[in-house]
Amino acid sequence: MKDQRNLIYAGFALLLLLSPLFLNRYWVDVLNSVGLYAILGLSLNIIVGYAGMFHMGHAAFYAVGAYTTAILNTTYGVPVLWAMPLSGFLAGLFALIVARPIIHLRGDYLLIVTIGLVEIVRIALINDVFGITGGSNGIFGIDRPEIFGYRIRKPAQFFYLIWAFAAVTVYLFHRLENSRFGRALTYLREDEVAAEGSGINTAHYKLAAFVIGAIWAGMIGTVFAAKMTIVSPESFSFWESVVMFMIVILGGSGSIPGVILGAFLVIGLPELFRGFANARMLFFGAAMVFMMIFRTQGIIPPRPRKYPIDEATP
Amino acid sequence: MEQFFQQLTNGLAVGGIYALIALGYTMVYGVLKLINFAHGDLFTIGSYLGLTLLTSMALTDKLGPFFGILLLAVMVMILVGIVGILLDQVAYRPLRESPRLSAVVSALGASIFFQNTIMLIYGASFHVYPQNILPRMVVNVFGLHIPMIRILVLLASVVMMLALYTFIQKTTIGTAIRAAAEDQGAAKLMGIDVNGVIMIVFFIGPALGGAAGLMVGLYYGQVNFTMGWIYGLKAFTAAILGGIGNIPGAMVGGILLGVIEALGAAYISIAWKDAIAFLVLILILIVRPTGLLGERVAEKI
Amino acid sequence: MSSTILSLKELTKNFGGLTAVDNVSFDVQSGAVMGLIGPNGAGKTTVFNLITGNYKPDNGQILFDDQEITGWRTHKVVMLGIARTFQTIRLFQNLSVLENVLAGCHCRMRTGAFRAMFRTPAGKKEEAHALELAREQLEFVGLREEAQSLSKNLSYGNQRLLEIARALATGPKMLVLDEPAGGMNEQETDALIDLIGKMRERGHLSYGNQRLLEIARALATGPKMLVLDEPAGGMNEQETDALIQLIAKMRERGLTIILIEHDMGLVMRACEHLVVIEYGRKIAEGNPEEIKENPKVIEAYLGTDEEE
Amino acid sequence: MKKFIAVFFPLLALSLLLSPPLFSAETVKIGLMGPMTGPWASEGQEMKQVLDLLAEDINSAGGLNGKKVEVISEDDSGDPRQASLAATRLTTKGVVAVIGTYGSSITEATQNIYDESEIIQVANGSTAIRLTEKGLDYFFRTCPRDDEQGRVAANTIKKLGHKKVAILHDNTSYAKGLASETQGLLIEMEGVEVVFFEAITPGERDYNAILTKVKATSPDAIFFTGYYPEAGLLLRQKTEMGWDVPFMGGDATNHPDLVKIAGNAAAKGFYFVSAPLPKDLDTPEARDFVEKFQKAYGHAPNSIYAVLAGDGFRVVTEAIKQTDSTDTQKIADYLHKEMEGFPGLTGKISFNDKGDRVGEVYRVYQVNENGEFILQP
Repeated sequence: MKDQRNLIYAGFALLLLLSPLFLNRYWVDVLNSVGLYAILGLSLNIIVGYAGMFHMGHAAFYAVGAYTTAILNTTYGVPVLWAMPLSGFLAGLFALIVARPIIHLRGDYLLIVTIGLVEIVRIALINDVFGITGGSNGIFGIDRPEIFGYRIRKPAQFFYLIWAFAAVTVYLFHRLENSRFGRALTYLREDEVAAEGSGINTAHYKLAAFVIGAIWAGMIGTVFAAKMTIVSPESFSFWESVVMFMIVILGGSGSIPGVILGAFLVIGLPELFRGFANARMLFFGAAMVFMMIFRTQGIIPPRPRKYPIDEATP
Repeated sequence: MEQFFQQLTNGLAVGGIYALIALGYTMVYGVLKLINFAHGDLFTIGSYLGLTLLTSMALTDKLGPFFGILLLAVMVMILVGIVGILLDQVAYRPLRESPRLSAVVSALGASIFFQNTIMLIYGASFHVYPQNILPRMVVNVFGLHIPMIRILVLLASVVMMLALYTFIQKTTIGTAIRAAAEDQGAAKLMGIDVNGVIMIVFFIGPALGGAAGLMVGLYYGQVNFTMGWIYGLKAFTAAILGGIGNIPGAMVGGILLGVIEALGAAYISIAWKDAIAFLVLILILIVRPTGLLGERVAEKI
Repeated sequence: MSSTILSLKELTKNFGGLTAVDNVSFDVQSGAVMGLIGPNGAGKTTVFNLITGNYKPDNGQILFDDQEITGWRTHKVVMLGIARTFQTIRLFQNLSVLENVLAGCHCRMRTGAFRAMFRTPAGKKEEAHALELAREQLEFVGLREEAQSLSKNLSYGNQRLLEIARALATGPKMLVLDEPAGGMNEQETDALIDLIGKMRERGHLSYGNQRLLEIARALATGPKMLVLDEPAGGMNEQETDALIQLIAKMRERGLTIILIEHDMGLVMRACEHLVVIEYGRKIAEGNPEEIKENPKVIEAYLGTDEEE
Repeated sequence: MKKFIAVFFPLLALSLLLSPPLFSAETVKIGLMGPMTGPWASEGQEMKQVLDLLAEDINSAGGLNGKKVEVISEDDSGDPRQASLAATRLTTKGVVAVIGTYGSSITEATQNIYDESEIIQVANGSTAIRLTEKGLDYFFRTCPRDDEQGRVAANTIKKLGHKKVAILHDNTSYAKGLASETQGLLIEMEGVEVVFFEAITPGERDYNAILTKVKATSPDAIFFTGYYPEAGLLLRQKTEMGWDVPFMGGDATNHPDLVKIAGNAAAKGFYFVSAPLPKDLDTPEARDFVEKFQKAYGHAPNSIYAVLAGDGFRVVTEAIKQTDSTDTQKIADYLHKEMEGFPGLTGKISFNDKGDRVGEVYRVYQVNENGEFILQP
C-alpha cells in the first residue's frame, strides 16, 4: 500500500514537471497559482494542521512578505529574490509580536482574533500606513526576478521557480513533521494539558508554529510580488485567508499531499468551471460542500508517523 | 456632547441588527459548536425574499403598514428557517462526527453557493425596496434627530431578542435546547431528542437572521447579493465579543459593536473604524479570553 | 538518613468562594511511597495540580529538591523531575502507543525546527536514542507488544463491561443502570453512552493497560519523583496487583511516589506513609497502621468505607 | 476516495463539455475581461451585454472586413490574481484586442500580460493616472483620467459657489485618486476650503455615524467620489437626518439605481460629473445604440462603464476596419495617430500618444424631482 502511494506521488510529480511542455500558457499559469497556494497551504498547515490552532488570518503574514519585497525593490532597488530572506524574517517577526498576546486564546476566539488581524492589516494597507504601502493603489512596477542573470517572466519560467520552491518546502516540512518538533505540535493539537504535563512547553511551540508558518508565507509573498509586479490590498483580504484555510481542511489537515491536492481543487476548480460562465462560483461552492461531505476528514488525511520496526515485535 | 448622543443612537441602531444576526450564530454554536459561516447569506436570502413577497403580494396595501409588515416578517422568518433546516441537513448533518473544521469548510462552501444562487436568480445589480412603506417621521428629543424608523428597528430587535430569551428560559423546548447545549450526551440520556433540538435551532437562528435581512431592506432600502458577507462577519464578531454560545452575550456584543463602530468613526477615524472595532475586540479577548459574558470554564484536570 | 525531596508549606488554593486546599503542609521523603487519601472532593487532585503547576496556589510554597517551584509552568516542573498521570485519562487518543511515550521523551531532547528540517547527525542520533528509551519504558510496563496500536483502541474498564454483561445476561426487557458513569470523566461517559447505544465490540487493551501506558509516558520523562493520581481507578483485581508490583519496581529504581487512591487495599499494601485530607485540610498523617486507627480518619473516611 | 472520484470526475467532464469550442480562423476575436462574479458582477455582466449587442450588430451587417466578430469573455472577479489568470487565458485564445476591465489595480495586474503578448487592451473603468504613464504601446482607455475628472469637479464646485467643501471617498483606488486630485485643485483655488476629507467603508448599509461627523464640520457642500450604492445611501440617510446640504458625486455615481436607492425626494438636486450618457448625445450612433439596447434587454444601459466598454469595442473594430488588418501594431498606430473625433457612444473619441482619451469628455448632470439625470448646460 505504501509503495503504491509513493508510486502515485512520483508519477504525479513527473507529470507536473513535464506539464509545461504540453499545456498552454494559461494552464501553466493556473498551475503557478496552484503552486503558490500549495506553499501557502503548507505553511498554514503547520499552524492549523499540525498544531491544531484555528487561524484564519494567514494572509496578514503573506501581505507583510509581499509588501516588504515590493518596498525593498521599488524604493531601494533590491533585486526581488534577494528580498526574500528579509521578507520571510519580517513576516516571522510580525507573527512573533502579534501572536504573543493572543496565543493563549482557544478555538473560535483565536479564530476571530486572527480574522481581526488580517482585517486590521488590510485596512492599514489601504490607509497607507506609515506612508509606505501606497494605499489602495498598492505598489506597482516591481521587477521580475532574476536568477544568475536569467530573467524570469513567462508563465513556464515562473512554473519552475514556484514548483522548485514547493519541492523544497515539501522536503523540509516532511522532515519537520517527522521530528521532535512536529510531534510536539501534534501533542499540542491532541491534548494541550497532557502535552504540557508531558513536559512540552506548549506556549513556546504555539508561537514557534506561528512564526515558521509566517516566515514561509512571507517568503512566498516575495514570489507573488515578483509574479504580479503589483501588490495591492485586494490580494490580501480576509477571503484570501479563507481560501488558504479551505485548502488545508479540504485537502486533509496535517497531511502534506492532502494540502497540495487541496490547492489543486480550491484554486483549480474555479478555473475548470469557467465554462459555466456566471455560475462558475456556484458550482464551486456546491463542490466544496460535497467534497467535504464525502471526505469528512479531508481528501487525503494524514497517515500515522512511521517508526523503525520494533525488532521485539514478532 | 450632543454629537456623542447622536452617535450613540446611530450605533444602537446598527448594533441592534448585528445583535439579531449574532443570535443565529450563537444559538447554532451553542448546540453544535459550529460556526455557521453561511449564516450571513441566510440573512441576505431573508432580505431578498422579503422584497419579492412585498412587491408581489402587496401586503402593506391590503393590510396596512403594521399588519402587512408583521405578516411579511412571519412569512420571511418561516421560509428562511426552512432554508436553514435544509442547509443543516445537507451540509452539516453528515459532518456531525467529523473534525470541527470540516464543517466550517462546508459552511464556507455553502456560503459561496448561496451567494451565487442569489446572484443568478435576482441578478447582480442592487435591488431596492419600495419607498415610503413605513412612515418617514423624525423624532426630535433633546436636540437629537432620530428617524422614527430607527426606533422601530431597534424596538423590533429588542422585542425579538426578549421573546427568544423568554422562549429559551421558560419553555420546555427552550430547556431542551439549553440542555443539549450544555452536554449533548447527557441530554440524549435524559430522553431529549437532540436531532429535533438541532432542527429547532437551525430554524430559529436563520429565522432571526432572515428577520434582520428584512429589517435591513426596509430600513436602508437597498440590498445586494454580497451584503451577507460583511454583516455575517460583523455579527460573528459580535457573538464572540459577547461570548459565543451565550444568548444575552450575543445581544450585548452586537449592541456594543455597533456603538464602538459609531464612536470609533466619530472620534478617531472613519477609515479605520473597522480596524478599531477589531482592536477593541482583541483587547477585550486578551483580558477576558471567553468574551464578555462567556463562561470562564477552568478546565478540569 | 532519607532526605526530604518535596515539601509543601501552608498551601492554599481558592476557587471563587470555595477553599479547595486550605493551609496544607507535608513533606515527602526521598524514595518513599506516599498515599494521599480522603473522601471525594476533599481536594486531593487540587493538591496534585498545585504541585505540578496546573494551578497556581494563592498562598504557600512548594519546594522540590531544595528549589522553590511555586507557580512554575507545568513543563518546567516536569523538566525538573516531577511527572504525573491524570485522574481523568488524558492520552493522545489518535496517536500510537509508542508516540504517546515519545511525548514523555520530549523534554529530554533538544532537536528544534532547524535541526529537524536539515536532519543533522546530532538530531538523528538523538531521535534513535529517544525511540530506544520509549521502547524500554513500554517493556517495563508490559505494553511493548502494543507499541503500534492507537491508544484509543484500548478499551474501558472491564469491570463495568462485566456489570453490564451480567445485567444483560438476565434477558431483560428494560435495563436500569445505577450510576454506571460514577467516577467517569467526559470521554468515558461519552463512550459509555455509545456503549449503551450499541452494546458491541470491545477494544484490544483493557482499561488497566491504558493506565500503565500513562505511567510509561510519565517514566519516560526521567523523573525523580512520580505523582500518580488514582492509578488503580477502573482497574480490576489482577490489574491492581500488577500495579502494586509496578509501584514496587519503580521504587527499586529509586523513584519517589505519591498517589491518590480510593482503593484502600492498594493504599495499605503499597504505601508506607499516608496523608489524609478532608475539606481541603490535612486531618492526619502517618503510616498505614496509624492512619487506620486514627479516629478522625475513621470518622471522616475509613469509617464509612469499612461499613460496606 | 471512490465516492470523491465519483463526484469529481463527472463535474470535470461537465465543465470541459461546457467550455467554449475552438473557433475557426475566419473570425476576428475580441476579448472581454470583466467582473462577472463577485461584488462588481453587475458591471461586468452589463459590459458583456453591451459587447454582445454590438458584435451582433456588426455580424448582421456582414461582419468586419467579411469576417465574423467573436466576443470571448473571461471573469476576473474583481481580484488581481484571478484577473491575471483571465488575461493569460485570453492570450491563449487568439484575441486581437481585449476590452476591460473595471478597477485600476485589477487592470494593472493584467497590463504586462497583454503587452508582452502584443494584444491591444482598451480599459473601460480604470481611471488611475499611472496606467498610461508606463509607455505601453498597446494600452488605451476610453474612460478619462482622474486628473481630468478632478479638474471638472473642482471647477463645478467653484462655479456653484460653495465655500466649505467636505470630500468623502471610499478608499478604493479610483475614488481616492479622484478625491485627492479634487482636493489638490480646490486648495489652490481662492475662497474654497476643504473642511473634511476622509474615507468611508464601502459595502455597508449605515452611514449615519459618518454623516453625523461630517455635519459637525458644517460644510456647505459634500463631494463624494465613490460609487452609486453608497452615494444613494448617503443621500437617503442625509435626508432622513433632516440635513439638506448640496451633494455632488463623481462618475461612479452615474447609475439609475442611485435614485432608486435614495428615493426621488432625497436624490433631487444631486449633482454629478460624468461622461455624457448615450441618450444625451444627438448622434445617430448613440440613438441607435440606446434603442437597440432597450429592445434587447428591456431597459436603458445602467452603467456608464458598460457604455465605455462598448466604446472600447467600437474603436477597436473601427481600427480593424480602417486598417483592414488584425495586426496589432497597425491597429495601435491607427488608434494613436489616425483616429480623430470618432463618434463614440459617450462623445467624440481620439487618443493621444499615451493611449489616453483626449478632449473635453466630462459633463455635469443634476437629478430632477422625477429622478431623471438632466444634463446641465
